[in-house]
Amino acid sequence: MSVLERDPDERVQVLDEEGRVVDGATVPDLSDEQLVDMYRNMKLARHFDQRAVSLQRQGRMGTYPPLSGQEGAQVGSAMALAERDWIVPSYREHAAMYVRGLDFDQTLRYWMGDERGNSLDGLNIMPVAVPIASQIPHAAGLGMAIDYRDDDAVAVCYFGDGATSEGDFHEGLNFGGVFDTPTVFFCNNNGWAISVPREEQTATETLAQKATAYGFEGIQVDGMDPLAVYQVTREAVKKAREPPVEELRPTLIEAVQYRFGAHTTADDPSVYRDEEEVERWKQKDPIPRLEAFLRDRGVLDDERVAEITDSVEAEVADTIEAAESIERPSAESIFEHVYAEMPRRLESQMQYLQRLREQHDGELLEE
Amino acid sequence: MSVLERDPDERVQVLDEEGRVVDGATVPDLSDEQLVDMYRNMKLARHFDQRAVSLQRQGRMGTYPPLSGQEGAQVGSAMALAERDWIVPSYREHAAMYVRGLDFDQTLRYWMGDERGNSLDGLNIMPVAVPIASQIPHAAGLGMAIDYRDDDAVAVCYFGDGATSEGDFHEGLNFGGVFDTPTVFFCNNNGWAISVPREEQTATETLAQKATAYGFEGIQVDGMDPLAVYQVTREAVKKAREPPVEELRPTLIEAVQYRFGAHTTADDPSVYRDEEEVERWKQKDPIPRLEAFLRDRGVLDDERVAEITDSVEAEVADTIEAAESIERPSAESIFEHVYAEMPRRLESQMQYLQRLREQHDGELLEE
Amino acid sequence: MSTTQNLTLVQAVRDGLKCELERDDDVVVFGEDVGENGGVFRATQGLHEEFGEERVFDTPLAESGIVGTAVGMAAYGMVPVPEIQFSGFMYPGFDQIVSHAARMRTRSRGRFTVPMTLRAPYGGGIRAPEHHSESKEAFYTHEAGLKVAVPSTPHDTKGLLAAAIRDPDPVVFLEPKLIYRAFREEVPEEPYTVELGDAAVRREGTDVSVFTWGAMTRPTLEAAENLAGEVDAEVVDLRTLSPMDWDAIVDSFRKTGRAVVVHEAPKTGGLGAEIAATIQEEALLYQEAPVKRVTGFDTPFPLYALEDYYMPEAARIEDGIRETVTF
Amino acid sequence: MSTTQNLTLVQAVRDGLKCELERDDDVVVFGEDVGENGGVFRATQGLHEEFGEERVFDTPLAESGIVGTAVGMAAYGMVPVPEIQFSGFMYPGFDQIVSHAARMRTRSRGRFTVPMTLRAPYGGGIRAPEHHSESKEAFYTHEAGLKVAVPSTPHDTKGLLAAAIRDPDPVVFLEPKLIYRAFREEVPEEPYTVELGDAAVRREGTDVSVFTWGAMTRPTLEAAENLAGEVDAEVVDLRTLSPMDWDAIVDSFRKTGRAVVVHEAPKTGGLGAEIAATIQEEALLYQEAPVKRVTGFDTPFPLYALEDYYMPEAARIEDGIRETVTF
Ligand SMILES: Cc1ncc(C[n+]2csc(CCOP(=O)(O)OP(=O)(O)O)c2C)c(N)n1
Ligand SMILES: Cc1ncc(C[n+]2csc(CCOP(=O)(O)OP(=O)(O)O)c2C)c(N)n1
Ligand SMILES: [Mg+2]
Ligand SMILES: [Mg+2]
Repeated sequence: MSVLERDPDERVQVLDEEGRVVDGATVPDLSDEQLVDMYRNMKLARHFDQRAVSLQRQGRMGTYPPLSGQEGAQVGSAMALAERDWIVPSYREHAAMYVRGLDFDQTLRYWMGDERGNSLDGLNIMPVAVPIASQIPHAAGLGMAIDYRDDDAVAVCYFGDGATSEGDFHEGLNFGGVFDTPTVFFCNNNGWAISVPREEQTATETLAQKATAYGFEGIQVDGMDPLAVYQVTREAVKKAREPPVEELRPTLIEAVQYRFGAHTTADDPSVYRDEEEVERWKQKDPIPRLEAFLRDRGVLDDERVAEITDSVEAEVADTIEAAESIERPSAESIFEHVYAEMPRRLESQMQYLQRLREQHDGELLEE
Repeated sequence: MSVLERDPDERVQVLDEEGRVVDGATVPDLSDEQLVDMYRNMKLARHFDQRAVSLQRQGRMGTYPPLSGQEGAQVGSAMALAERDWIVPSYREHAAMYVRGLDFDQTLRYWMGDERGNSLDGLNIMPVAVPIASQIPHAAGLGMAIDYRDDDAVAVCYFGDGATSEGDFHEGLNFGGVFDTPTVFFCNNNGWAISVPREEQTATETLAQKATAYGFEGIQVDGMDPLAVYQVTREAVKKAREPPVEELRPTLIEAVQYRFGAHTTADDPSVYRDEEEVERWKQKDPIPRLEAFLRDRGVLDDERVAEITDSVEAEVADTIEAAESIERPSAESIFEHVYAEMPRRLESQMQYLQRLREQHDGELLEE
Repeated sequence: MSTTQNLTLVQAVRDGLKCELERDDDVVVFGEDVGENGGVFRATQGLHEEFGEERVFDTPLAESGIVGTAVGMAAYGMVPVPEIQFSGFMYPGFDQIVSHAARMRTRSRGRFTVPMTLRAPYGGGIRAPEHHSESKEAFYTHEAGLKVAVPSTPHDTKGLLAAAIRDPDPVVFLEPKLIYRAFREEVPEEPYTVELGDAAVRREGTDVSVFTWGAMTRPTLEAAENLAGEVDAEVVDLRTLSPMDWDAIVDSFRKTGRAVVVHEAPKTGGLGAEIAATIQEEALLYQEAPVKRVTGFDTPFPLYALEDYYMPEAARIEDGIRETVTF
Repeated sequence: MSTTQNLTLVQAVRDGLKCELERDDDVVVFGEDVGENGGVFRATQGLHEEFGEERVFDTPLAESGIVGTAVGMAAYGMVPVPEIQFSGFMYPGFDQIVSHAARMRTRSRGRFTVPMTLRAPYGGGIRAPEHHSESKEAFYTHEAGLKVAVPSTPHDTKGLLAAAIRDPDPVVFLEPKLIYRAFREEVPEEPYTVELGDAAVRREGTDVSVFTWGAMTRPTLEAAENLAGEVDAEVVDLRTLSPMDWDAIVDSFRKTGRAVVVHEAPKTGGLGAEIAATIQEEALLYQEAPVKRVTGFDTPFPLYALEDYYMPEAARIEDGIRETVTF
């Protein structure tokens, strides 16, 4: 029986808070190597996140949306995809994007205010979408195109709990249902949309039950259990590729989780939530959970963990170094890529800016 | 037990297609006079509708959206409201608006291209809303205001099956749930949105089940059974006023019905649907159904029916006479009511138009 | 010589779509009622039958969904040609248009593009209900990353539409529904393009330049003809509103020194303002009279009993031209 | 004399809201994160505590729902003051703004009105992510039925906001977030209004009129000061963009015969175009140089590494003024 065939109110879990396999759960069929990879990806994401926040604090980067606490959902889901599959992220999916091939220096570059961090050449990743929920119809459209081309890919779309209140959530999922697209709608329910708690977004008990409005399945999963997330996503992706008779391809996955930190570096969560609540959720931290499971399985020990920690720190240090050593984008690049061919008026605006900068000895407009 | 407490898939019905009370159904507690009123309102709406279509054909009116087939849902629901309640219509609710106090000459005036038909002075009716689903958030907002003022009113919002695909449907119902507003969301599912059938709007089995996404009740009713519609609406209104513990005030009612005619007079339904389908639905015509019931009850006979037919025809004739004898709106009225006070630039535009018309001997711009 | 057909403007839309559907398998046409019904104006009539459900299909009633899925399809390499049933209903999809279609190329430095053509019937004059008579082209011309075209003849319609569909950038293609069936013209059966960004001089003249587009082209030409003898007016049909053919505008103005802009849209912030501003910027020393704007008023488009007062008509345009040449 | 407080612009927003909440029970403030959190810029800080959940509350994350419910509340007689978190996120609610808020009065011949004030932080310069730096005031000034105001000082902020809230028509109130905390000013504790539709001459001058608003007022004044001695520039802060104070604009121009418009928004179709068009319409015979537009470029607002190139700054404005007076 597919894990998807559950009561949507019943949350899928593989590991409990101590990292023990819960009764009746099946551990997904992953090699030790893959499991260690999963662990390393989460560690890397966590460390990257902490360093990114401090770069922002030091004025070396602009506003940044941290992901700590959400590594399990991002890594677990992204690892369940095949090479040919697509992801359609919001602005917080740094770890999912990393798993899908985007180096963190690109992520930093983007949050340092350089569009080149978002160019994603050769990767099956859509660019960061800032307007909440607006990427959801894109994912349905990708699915329609995949279908049209008779390709075998699946598109996984990430969004938050707050996003479920937007019209685009509704229209995107409804198109998914009507056109029966190979799409997985993956909701990172981290309990908060900036300061508004999940309970004030909608009067429903779960977000998963919203799938009822589109004629396909919805399922809740423990989003801080990377194995459960992996399993649920893998089955949703499988169903999207080869739907059972009389069933629609799409799935709405609600991955229940928590962001440990601020919404973005511009936010102060102490205004709207208790430290006690944060502590409670830290008990579910996906990283020690998977670590305990892997230690128990004999795949990790102190030495291996230390090795991973070191390699993760080195990788992030390199990443930051790489991001900060890239030359600034040129002033001209404001005018590039607005259209395939630069219209004459734009060209003359570009020349005006060049002239201005020359007249002012290049001094003008430099910070 | 409230009729609302049913499986949402089970459609509420009081009268069968022959106008006999179905097993287990309770006839709502309406006086004979009220029942005859209900019958007369539907007859009047039907006759008005037929005359309006022919006015359009004769070039005496612009595009008009007919309602034939939908009288049961409109009259049944509107009669279930108290004086203080509000309705928030789309563009097809002529009969519901009539029941709530708007004379048909105003409706004609509006469709003859004169905004004054939409001014609704003194009535608890919001103006005709043309952009699909856009009136749904208004109804939630009305409900929030009613709540804020501690008033006892309920707002009933009408929209079609097609409207359920719009983002505004989702956002409006979600606000209704979150703010627990005294709102009844009344979906006139007439099977078609212009040429797109209900099955292609959404992959769900019912529209009523979409209420699951907002945490309140949804219910399907036979929309061509005015007694069932009356009953369901009355209970939804009652629940909105005095919600049982642990229940939310709003209800989504899906009134399953059919439009016998074209979407609007600009539409040709023969392009996209069979005459056979139309005939099938005509068996459910709400008017003969209620007539049979009332004859059976001894409240109507041939003589009384003939009297009603005559009076209905006379009223509609007067209505048309009234609508056509009103003076044309003045050219100046284009500029009035844009703002509370006319800005100077607008005033000078108005004066320019006046000058132009004088210069051209009033000939300019007259058809 | 290639064979031609005698088509109305809306038939030319259909013919343009048909040719592009034939030419490129990646082209898909979709929207509300564009399938079996063939569109509420019959602009897609028969295409569903001819190209099948995969190429020409109905969508749910959801404009943000329509534009948003088009953006997703485009990212995957397809060439979406969605229809919005009336331009007044583009607003529920406005965010997808300005925040995504217009910006995907910039955002991804050219990795993802949106070669979408977003069609919508636009403008007044057909006794339609509220919201069915808008002309808000200025919303789209103010947004970088979008192109905007408005044809005024059947021949241009087919050619501009083909150019729009083949263009690598998103084009908002506004069809003047007042003249959907107003007249016919010989239109080649073969596919062809009319380049985006090229204005057309519809009538040469030396006294005054009149700039217009879409449904206003006909009353403008009528006004120019009525004034012939008295005033020799040049009439320029802009055809593409973004990017605008500034060379054509400024060249014509340098010749005549006087200009009138005619559009249905409200005056304040309409494209007439941009044209006047650019003319005085580039050719003030040639300017012998204020650039006159003959436009709709700064009011909502009225219900149809009053729409004839709202829309510029030949007599009003004549007055505007006369005032400009006698300034 | 009444007592004053030394406030930043964003504190003046808060103070204005507070005074209006106190004055009129029908005023309600709502939006994303405006409740307990006090707004992402702290513009509503403490108001939730002071006025309670019924008067100041959070909504779901849904802009069309926010504006749409405001329209419904207004129809019932309330005075909604919704916030959109950034002006770049007004688009999902665009249909409710232009199709309903702007038109309810016309549509119902005055029966239903929308005395809403729709607040949104706007403009660039704070190193914010994509979509957080827009200035698209021209979308709203092109729509009849809406008013648009942009304050540039704490004093005006409180007064214009009060005027907007008391105004019987919908006002789009755009707050220049670059200067939310840039400086302080003495602001009366008492409620007061600054009339909508009235421009303010910030610096008198005789050589050239410089029209601007919002965050651009400061670099414009700086440019004028830098040029003092060489050029005597008059700086007019328009404050209300719809209805525009045309008398003030034309009067100033008649005096100087030269004008510069400074705005952050893209040039093409920005309000600079309307101002230039109107000036040449009303005062061509006074015009000694082209009306110059010093504006943002016709591109999407770039990510922040390049935003300083995009936004007009004092040196660029100086160049524009100098070119205009030496034309
Ligand atoms: C359309 C839109 N409205 C508002 C915002 C401002 N905003 C950015 S993130 C956010 C909260 C999002 O919450 P959620 O969807 O739960 O995602 P999370 O950040 O928690 O992952 C808001 C309101 C936005 N980016 N887009
Ligand atoms: C936002 C918007 N999009 C498109 C239209 C054009 N249109 C008018 S009615 C209609 C179909 C509506 O179907 P439904 O909601 O089922 O209502 P019905 O007319 O059947 O009562 C469409 C597409 C519109 N009025 N508004
Ligand atoms: Mg969240
Ligand atoms: Mg319908």
